[in-house]
Amino acid sequence: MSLQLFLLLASALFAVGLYGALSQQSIVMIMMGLELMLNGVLVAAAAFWYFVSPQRADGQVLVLLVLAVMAVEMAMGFAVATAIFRARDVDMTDMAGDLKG
Amino acid sequence: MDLTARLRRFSFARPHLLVVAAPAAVETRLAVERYARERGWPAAESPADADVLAVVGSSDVGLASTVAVLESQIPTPWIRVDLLDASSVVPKLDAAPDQLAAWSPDPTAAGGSGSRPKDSGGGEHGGPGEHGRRANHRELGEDGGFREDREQGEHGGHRERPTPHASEGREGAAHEMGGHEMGGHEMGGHEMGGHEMGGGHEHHMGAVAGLPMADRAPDRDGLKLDVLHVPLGPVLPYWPPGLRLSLAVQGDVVQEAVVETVGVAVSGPSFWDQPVVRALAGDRVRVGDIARRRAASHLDSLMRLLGVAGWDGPAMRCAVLRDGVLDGEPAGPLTEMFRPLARRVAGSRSLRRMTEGLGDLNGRACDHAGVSGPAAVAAGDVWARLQQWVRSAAEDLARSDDDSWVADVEGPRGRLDLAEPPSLALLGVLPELLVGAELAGVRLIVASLDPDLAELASQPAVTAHG
Amino acid sequence: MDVVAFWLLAVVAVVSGMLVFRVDSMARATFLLLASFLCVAGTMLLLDLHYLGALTILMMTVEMAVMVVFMVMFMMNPAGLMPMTMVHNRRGALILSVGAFVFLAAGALLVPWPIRRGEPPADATRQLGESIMEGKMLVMLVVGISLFATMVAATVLATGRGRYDRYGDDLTRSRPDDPVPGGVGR
Amino acid sequence: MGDQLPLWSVLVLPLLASGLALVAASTDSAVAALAAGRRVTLAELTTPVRESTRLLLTQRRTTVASDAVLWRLGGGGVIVVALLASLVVPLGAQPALDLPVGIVWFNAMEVLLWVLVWMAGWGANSAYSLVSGYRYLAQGLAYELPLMLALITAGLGAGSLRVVDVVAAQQDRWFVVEMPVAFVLYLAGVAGFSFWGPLSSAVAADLGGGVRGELSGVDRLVFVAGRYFALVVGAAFAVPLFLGGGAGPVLPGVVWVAVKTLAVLALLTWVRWRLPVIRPDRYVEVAWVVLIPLILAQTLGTSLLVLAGE
Repeated sequence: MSLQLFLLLASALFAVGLYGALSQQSIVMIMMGLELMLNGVLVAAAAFWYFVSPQRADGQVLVLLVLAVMAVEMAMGFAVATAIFRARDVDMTDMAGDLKG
Repeated sequence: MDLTARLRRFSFARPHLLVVAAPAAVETRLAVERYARERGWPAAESPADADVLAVVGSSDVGLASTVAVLESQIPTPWIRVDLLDASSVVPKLDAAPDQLAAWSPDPTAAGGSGSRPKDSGGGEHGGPGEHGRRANHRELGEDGGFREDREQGEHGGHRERPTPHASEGREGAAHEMGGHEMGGHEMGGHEMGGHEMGGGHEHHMGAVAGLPMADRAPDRDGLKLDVLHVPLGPVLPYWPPGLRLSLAVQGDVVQEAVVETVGVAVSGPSFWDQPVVRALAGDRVRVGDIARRRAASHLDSLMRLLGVAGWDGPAMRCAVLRDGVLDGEPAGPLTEMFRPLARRVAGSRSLRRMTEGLGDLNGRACDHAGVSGPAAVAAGDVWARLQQWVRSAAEDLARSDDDSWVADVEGPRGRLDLAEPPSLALLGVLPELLVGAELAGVRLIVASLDPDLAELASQPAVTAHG
Repeated sequence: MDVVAFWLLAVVAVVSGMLVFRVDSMARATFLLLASFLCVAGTMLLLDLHYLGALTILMMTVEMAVMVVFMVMFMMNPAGLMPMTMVHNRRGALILSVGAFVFLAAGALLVPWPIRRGEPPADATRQLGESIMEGKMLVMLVVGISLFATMVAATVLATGRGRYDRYGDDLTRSRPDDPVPGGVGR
Repeated sequence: MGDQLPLWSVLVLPLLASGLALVAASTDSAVAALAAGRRVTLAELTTPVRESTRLLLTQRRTTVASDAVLWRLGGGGVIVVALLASLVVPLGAQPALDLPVGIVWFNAMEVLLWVLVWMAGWGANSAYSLVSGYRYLAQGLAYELPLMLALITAGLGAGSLRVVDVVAAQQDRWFVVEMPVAFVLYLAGVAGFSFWGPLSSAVAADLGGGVRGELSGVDRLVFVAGRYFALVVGAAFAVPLFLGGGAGPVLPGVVWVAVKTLAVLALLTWVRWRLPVIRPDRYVEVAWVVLIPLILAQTLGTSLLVLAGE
């Protein structure tokens, strides 16, 4: 095991998530893509902590932060999706295009 | 070899019993329940859990299609036992464990009454009949289906989601769904035995595996979500025999309820009403006889209500007491036995929390619908009706050895001297009470009214819409 | 042993991540995403990050359990009984994401990463705890407050009924008018 | 990681769990027999064994258009997760796996049940089991936070997330005395995640057995056994958390753990027969409005105690 291996895993997860976030139409599927990207960040943060500076807790704190961000992202994402769905029965980004500012 | 046989005998010594009862066959059903309770045969939760399918009462009164669906759903080994009268219960059920132990997939060999599922080869048990199928969850294919999308490649199809049935009723929506190729499939629920056996059919493209897709409609919370058509009954634990509800649900919230009956055939007065009916006909009937039958009926209803509420212990005690009352045990000990049970049930704060505010039927609604009996006296929610049953059962138990003669018109479910049987009024108020309730609430409301469908014997087919 | 475990977890994490966008069933997609998270949590356990590994399992499981509810509620065809795709601009997305992967992977392999300073502490959890209760306390306070704000904001956004719907236009109803009464009876 | 139990102890766990599960199920059948007016005979006590062999001899069923993968995964996963959780339960002095964050591990494994039970309900493609799967999630929202806070409170009292340290911290006084609210809410959580007794609406009779309604044969056996395993492991984990672990006079620690586990199981069985099913639609509000503030107060009290002790 080495830092490079972990970073490769992180890049792969990030790229897969990016593909999902860019290509999917549905809001919830886009959120899954975002989550997958953050998943890659988790791996990278943990690996940097272990392989670069295990004496400092910054890597661990970053992991904790990312987990919190994921929770916030999901809660807000679903709240917005529900609100849009309630207002106009739409759950696709293409159909909420008029929200573009 | 011998070891296998012994293992089978051990395993099936107490088979799980799935009872399909004609509403009129109360006495036989009570005999079956007593047998199961005394021998410790568990009641099957669902067809998947059953070993013995007990058809109580004549199956040619409209139960046949129900039984056929069940037969296709029970996993092997299983046997069917037809119980036409109370006296046949003990010998026939006594033989069941051995039949099960000797069951073999080859019908020519020894064993059950030649009863094997028709399609055991395909392993496709569990057609959708008794157990409401969740078809798919969205109005798939309403715009012609997703197949086209895939064939045309991913050109970013900006498929507007059409909202044709936003305002139409669900009938209109039902035909929309599945678009072009729904073929001859009825919507689930309206017809037993429609496509239930469709497990093995070739299916049309619009429906999946022969099952219709869900359609959508506005819901309680202002979201437009899927509507499913789910039948409740006629075979469920603690369910009034012969009742069937066709529900349109969103999530588990009922949007529409249609009451149907299964297996109601013209016969004499209901077992529970017999003493009162005799008194009305001019016979001299002792107060005790009437009170006894009424108390037993209330205990029977309480047993089901407590069972639905998930309170097994007191439900069992009610069954024990009910059988004791019908056996003619003296009033004193019965009252003694009932007192702690009544205190526990009527004094339960958690049961109160779980049943309050459900199925509120106030006095005016009772008068309007012609509801009499305990439901009218209680004039309230499920909890009030439960309390009323407990009170009334206590009173009747105390009087159950009263030898005086009296003219009483009050049956367990209401006055029997009116043109309509009291259970008909109860069925009439059901749909209104059920709309807006969740499935758990539906079960409690139905159990708290506990209509006796044998009372409808003179009215063969009943349908109440709501 | 550890290396084998890492490769296994890594491959499963990436493959299930890819399958998320390939399967038709939304239920399966959600749980494939969960599988990806669980594998990542496994790699954290390999790095002696016991607490964060277990925490990832815990949080992601709950998150996906909630997610599946919304997936089934909002998506067409959640059970995947019919083949379907719901993508736009697939080619562009593919090019971009492959490009991103190549770029990141090249960075991962080519950048001369600094040499490790010091050994991992005996108890990584204690290190984390002491740091967020001392040096990084502000960060955690902000996280806590924003989580709380999220709870409130998300609830407000998602509910369609306000207090005027519950207590009447002049807020005089003694008991709220709810479609389903709660257990407390307020 | 200290002196761990040897590796073979992992193999003992399923056996121990099965034994305790059989005892719990037998007790339950005995109570059921008494309620139905039967005498408690050997035939009643062997009910769990008979049911198991019966299910082994019964056909496995499939349903139309089921999601077989998720269905089997959900049905079979419960037992696996329960055993994974049991890794951190000390048998006597040491658990099979002495993780430094044993409490969080237990919590994480128990949370996996959310997903598994939902999958079991979803996979069968039956409206009843689907609704029941959602009931389980709704109930999860109610019991999970009090349960988490109860676990954290025990860890807080000991100043460690390692289960062995929690046991060691109770040498003078069991945590059940110091934090009774946490103990009660922990047990409510156990009933919740193993859908037991009052919190069993996911498998309630009103929807024909709920999530297990469509299961038959060996699938049903594995699911039902998994549910009992979850119950037993939950009860066993209460012993190191609140009841002083293997501490006790004369007898060896393992025996004390077993005795205390059985006592907790007896308590849970009593509750099962004492209360009707509490539906999630009413329990959630109680949990959030009453139970969470209660347990927060308990946590606060415990932390003050810890500070005062330092």
